[in-house]
Amino acid sequence: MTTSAVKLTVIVERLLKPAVEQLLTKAGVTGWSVFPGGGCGSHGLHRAEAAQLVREFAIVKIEAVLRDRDTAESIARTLTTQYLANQPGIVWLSPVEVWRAGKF
Amino acid sequence: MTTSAVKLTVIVERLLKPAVEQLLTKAGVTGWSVFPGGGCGSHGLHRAEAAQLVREFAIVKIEAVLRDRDTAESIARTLTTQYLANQPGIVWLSPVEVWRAGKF
Amino acid sequence: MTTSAVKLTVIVERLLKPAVEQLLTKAGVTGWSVFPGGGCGSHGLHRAEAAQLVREFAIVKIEAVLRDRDTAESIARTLTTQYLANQPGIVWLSPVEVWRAGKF
Amino acid sequence: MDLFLDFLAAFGRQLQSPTLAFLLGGMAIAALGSRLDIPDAIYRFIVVVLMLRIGLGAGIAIREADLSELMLPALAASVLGVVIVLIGRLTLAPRAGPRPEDGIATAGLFGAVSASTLAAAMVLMEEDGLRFEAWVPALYPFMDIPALITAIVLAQLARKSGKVRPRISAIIVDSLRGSALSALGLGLVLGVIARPDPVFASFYDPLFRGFLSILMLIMGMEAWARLAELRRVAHVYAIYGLTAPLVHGALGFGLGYLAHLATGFSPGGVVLLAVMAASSSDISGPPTLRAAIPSANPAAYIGASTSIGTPVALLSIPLWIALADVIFSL
Amino acid sequence: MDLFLDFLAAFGRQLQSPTLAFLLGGMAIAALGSRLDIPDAIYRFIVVVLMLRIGLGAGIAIREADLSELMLPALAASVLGVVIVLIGRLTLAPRAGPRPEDGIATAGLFGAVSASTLAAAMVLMEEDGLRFEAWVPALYPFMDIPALITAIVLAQLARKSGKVRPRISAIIVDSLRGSALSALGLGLVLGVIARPDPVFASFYDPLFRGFLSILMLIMGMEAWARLAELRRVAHVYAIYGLTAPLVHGALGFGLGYLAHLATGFSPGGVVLLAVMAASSSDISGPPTLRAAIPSANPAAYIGASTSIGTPVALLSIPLWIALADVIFSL
Amino acid sequence: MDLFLDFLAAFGRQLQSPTLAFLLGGMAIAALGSRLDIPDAIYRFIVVVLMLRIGLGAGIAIREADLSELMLPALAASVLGVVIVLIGRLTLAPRAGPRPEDGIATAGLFGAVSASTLAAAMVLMEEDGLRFEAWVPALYPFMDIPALITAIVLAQLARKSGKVRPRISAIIVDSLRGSALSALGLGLVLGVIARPDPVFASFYDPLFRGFLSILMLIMGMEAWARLAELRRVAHVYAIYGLTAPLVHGALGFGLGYLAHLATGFSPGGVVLLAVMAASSSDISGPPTLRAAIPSANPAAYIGASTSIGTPVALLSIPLWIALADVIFSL
Ligand SMILES: Nc1ncnc2c1ncn2[C@@H]1O[C@H](COP(=O)(O)O)[C@@H](O)[C@H]1O
Ligand SMILES: Nc1ncnc2c1ncn2[C@@H]1O[C@H](COP(=O)(O)O)[C@@H](O)[C@H]1O
Ligand SMILES: Nc1ncnc2c1ncn2[C@@H]1O[C@H](COP(=O)(O)O)[C@@H](O)[C@H]1O
Ligand code: NA
Ligand code: NA
Ligand code: NA
Repeated sequence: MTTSAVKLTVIVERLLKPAVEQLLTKAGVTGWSVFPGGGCGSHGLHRAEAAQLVREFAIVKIEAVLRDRDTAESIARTLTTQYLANQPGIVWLSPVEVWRAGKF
Repeated sequence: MTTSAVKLTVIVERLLKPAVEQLLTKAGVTGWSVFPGGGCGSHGLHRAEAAQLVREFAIVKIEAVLRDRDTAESIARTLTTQYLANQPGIVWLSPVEVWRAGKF
Repeated sequence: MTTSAVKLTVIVERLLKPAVEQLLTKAGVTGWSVFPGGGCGSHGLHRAEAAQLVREFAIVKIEAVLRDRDTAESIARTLTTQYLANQPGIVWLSPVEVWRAGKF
Repeated sequence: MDLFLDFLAAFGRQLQSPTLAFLLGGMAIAALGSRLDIPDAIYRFIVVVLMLRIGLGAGIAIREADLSELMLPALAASVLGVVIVLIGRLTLAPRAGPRPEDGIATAGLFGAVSASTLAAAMVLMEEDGLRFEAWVPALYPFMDIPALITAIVLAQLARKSGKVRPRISAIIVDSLRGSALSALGLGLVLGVIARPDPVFASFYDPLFRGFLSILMLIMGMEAWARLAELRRVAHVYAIYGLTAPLVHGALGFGLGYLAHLATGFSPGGVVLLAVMAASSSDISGPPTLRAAIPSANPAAYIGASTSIGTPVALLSIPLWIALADVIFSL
Repeated sequence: MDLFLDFLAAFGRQLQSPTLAFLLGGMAIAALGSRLDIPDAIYRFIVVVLMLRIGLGAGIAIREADLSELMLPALAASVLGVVIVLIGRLTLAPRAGPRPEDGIATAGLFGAVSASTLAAAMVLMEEDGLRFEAWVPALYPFMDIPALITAIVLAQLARKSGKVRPRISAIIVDSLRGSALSALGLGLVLGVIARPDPVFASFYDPLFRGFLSILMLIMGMEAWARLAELRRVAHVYAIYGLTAPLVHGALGFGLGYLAHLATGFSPGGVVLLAVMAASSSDISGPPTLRAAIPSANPAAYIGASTSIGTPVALLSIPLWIALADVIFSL
Repeated sequence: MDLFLDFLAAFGRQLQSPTLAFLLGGMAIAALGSRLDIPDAIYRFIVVVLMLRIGLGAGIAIREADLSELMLPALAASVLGVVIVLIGRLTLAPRAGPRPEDGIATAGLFGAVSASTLAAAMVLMEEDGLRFEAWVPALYPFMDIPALITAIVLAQLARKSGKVRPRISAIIVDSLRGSALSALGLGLVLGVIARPDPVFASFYDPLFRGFLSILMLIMGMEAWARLAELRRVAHVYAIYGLTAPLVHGALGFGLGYLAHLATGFSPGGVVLLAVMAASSSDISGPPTLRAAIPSANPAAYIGASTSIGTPVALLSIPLWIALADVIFSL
């Protein structure tokens, strides 16, 4: 019934959201979801919900489910080397199983 | 210490949230969480946070942790066949480990 | 390229967020993310987005990616035994793979 | 000829209205790629306040109204709602591609009423000094709900799977439970039975124009954003979106004029009836249709309504006002 | 007898107030299953603006006030906060099931003060022309904090685990840091030391009634939503929620009347003291209790306060106004 | 000597302004650990409304203005934007640690303009009765954009990787597409070509002071929160943040005074020019710099601007007003 796939999770500032979405589109990913949030890391605190002066610096989580692990890895590589070297953000991969594999 | 379980993740429009929650309740699932967001897929773009005219078409993610994989599969099957055939939405399953297994 | 790690997910009321963050900091976790939401469980319904009288009772999800599984387990143990005995909340663990392992 | 020049002059004057300017401004900044956006929480609050304001205003005035006068216009509104959808069934649906539901759902939205267009018309008429019976905005659900139900019934007939009968009462209840109609109804009831005049005068009325200007901005940006989607469906939707508001508005004006002759329905009331007929729903109608006609393609009906129907209906408000100025020689 | 008729007339007149109508309207639409909701961001902003408004108003007026007058009413407020919780300890807690904490926490909330009820009373009194010393709303924390502390201490005594002593200063500091009390305090200080009169007159005061009407709507919807939870706990909570506001309000009125006799405390001040005593906290009290008495069942104390206590306290405001009208023969 | 006493008196009077009191209040409650916060959706809406208000106000007035008068002050604004960054390049950057970008980016923000400071100055001047040409607030982008571009160009020169040439037009377009500048521009255009006077008078203008007071609260809380970050970077940023606004403001005042002598630029205009020069961007400048100079440390430039630069610039507004009172002997 189900097909194995991977979920690529990217947590970045909203400033980088267009760049991430462009990478996903270029790699042929057909869909993703975006969730606003906050967080804490080596670049300090990012508030969730309370007023934050610069909207572009708010945290978003982008989740994309893909069937092809290599594609996911190559997107993650580009992100970590080209964008996240000196900008806040992390990337991880996790195993999932999906229905209607044709959608992914 | 921990018990294996599965997490069923459903991404749908708010319009379908009551239907999903009813399915979960009927299947005896004891709890779930809901996160508002946005996304992109075969049915086009769904904004997160910016004004969107029809609230019922906003994206929500529903996550339910269950111990019984069969229950999760049957919920997912009903969803994908009955609701998501021509409506936006995806479903996936992922492995988790929980504490206090009695809660699930 | 990637390193195995675990993701600890904690769903609690905002009231407990400072306690969870303190536990994470004490355990040496270097970063986490926070997402506001809602949910349903043995303590009843928590709305997402609609006005809710007491802000401290809103649901948040805290996700921390760690390389050391034992640390994650000990945080989860403290949480479930000391805080979540009679307060709403659940905790789960899931496998992930990360890039730039040094960040975690 | 003079009449026509008067009409053009009145039309041109109205087009300068700030309400319409905010709509065009929203389209312009969206077209220019601006990152300006209005938070969703603000948008939802604005809709609630506008609908409460419309309801409260109508309710306060209804206290002293002769409600028997309401009957004929309410009937006219319901007839318009049904007739507009039937026209769409006959004209749009057969030309709108393989699935008739797409055209029927679109006609359903155009038969229904747009809250933002109604509010804009109220502000424009106030600026023009054109008065109407206070209960006219309360005709909204009398046109809106019959239109949606007609579309849903037609869609089920079209599918020929005669088995599932639409539960009309369920659709009515569900419509009335929606955020916008609930707020309108609540305002109406409070206006009639409580004495909300102080809070109406200190809060709801002063915020009306301002919140409407923000809503127009949002409608403009949204209209532009949805244009892309509309390009993916048949041309006929664009043509329908451009022409239907004018045809429907003329129908509404005509029926309203008959009510004027019959029971003295006010010129302002005639204009508001025309505007409601011309307008197409883009906030509360779409989810009702999505739930009841899941096989219809939302890109078609929402695109046609939000991207073209609503801007055209909004920009046609001055037309009906100018027409009234001339016909009722105000 | 005449007095009683006067009282009934005054009471009836007040009940028509739009403020209370919005509360009942909120309960009604929730009961009817409406999907109308107010975004959380708006709700939180409304609470901040209302509390800033109350603080600024008090602060501006305090500049010219004789603060020695404040002492006796402040003492009365604190005594009321403590006594109400003690009464609850003796009456409610023993009847409220196996765990005394549940009853104690409930009594704590009823001893504390509801910001929305206080704001509603201010608007209703303004409509009635009933005046009070400007600093009276600033008595809020003098009643609120002692009540919460008393409940927390009683709960710890009840658990007989005498070891953990409550850090009273920590509770006070934590209470004052909450959003509502912070805003009240900030408004108060700015009112006294800055000259915020223009922004008060152009923004905070005009929005007061309107934002309160929205808050009443929310309180009404929330009261209805929580009723289901209340059904899961003992009946005695419902009985307490129905009667306690009246008993506490009468106590507050009585103590206020003594202060009136002693130092000329104004009739309006007496009413506000009664309202604060009658009211039960539902925004800022619950998290303090949850953190300090984690073993108490929130369904019990929040249900009793939000679902029953607050509506009853709000609907009893006209009672205290009518009582003052009669007793002070205004 | 008398002049100096006049100046001190005027300065002291201005410091009592509620606008500045809300700023200090925000810092105070943040320092005291209050949990009060303003929802992000409200904050974003406030910025849009304030910028629309500034734009509409300028646009409405520009209709009757002689735009040739605008040329010299616009030139002065642009020169100030560039010169301030060059000064920072020479003074701050060499002392600001190993990476010159950090200092250059900081100078870029201080050359750019703060919307909140501009709005606060407008309210303070209105209270003081100091008038200015209505188009002066529209000078904002004439100073803001050249400053950001200068910083970006200097950063690229500093990196000596001469290959990548900054696409200046892309930066201009991207700046203008930001939320704040879009709203300002939209308001300006609507003010000139539509007739938004009624909605300006009923909504945008009355909300101006109130929304500004909330924004000041946010700026104060944010300034306090960012101080911690600033402690992690070199001392020189704190020193720059404290002194640069005064130096830049004096420069702005000087250039404005020359324009006054040359073309009769109003005293109020001179003050606004000084305020824009003194102010440092904290809403729209940072993301432009982050995108264009990714290697610069945001903790340095945002900390210096938000935590120190903006409070100092806000508190220096009374200084420029007092200076104008004395120099133009108003
Ligand atoms: N270990 C982690 N687990 C989960 N989220 C993290 C972790 N580290 C960083 N983040 C998220 O990524 C953002 C940027 O992290 P950083 O680049 O470390 O400043 C933080 O604000 C968090 O939202
Ligand atoms: N591959 C994917 N990964 C993550 N989320 C997805 C994916 N595809 C679709 N979605 C989410 O599901 C929603 C509906 O997708 P669709 O049915 O493809 O229009 C989108 O708006 C996304 O939020
Ligand atoms: N099985 C579950 N799956 C996902 N989330 C859950 C589950 N059970 C509880 N939750 C979340 O945890 C919160 C508290 O749960 P509870 O302690 O059961 O009241 C709920 O409001 C949900 O947000
Ligand atoms: Na219509
Ligand atoms: Na009380
Ligand atoms: Na500057």
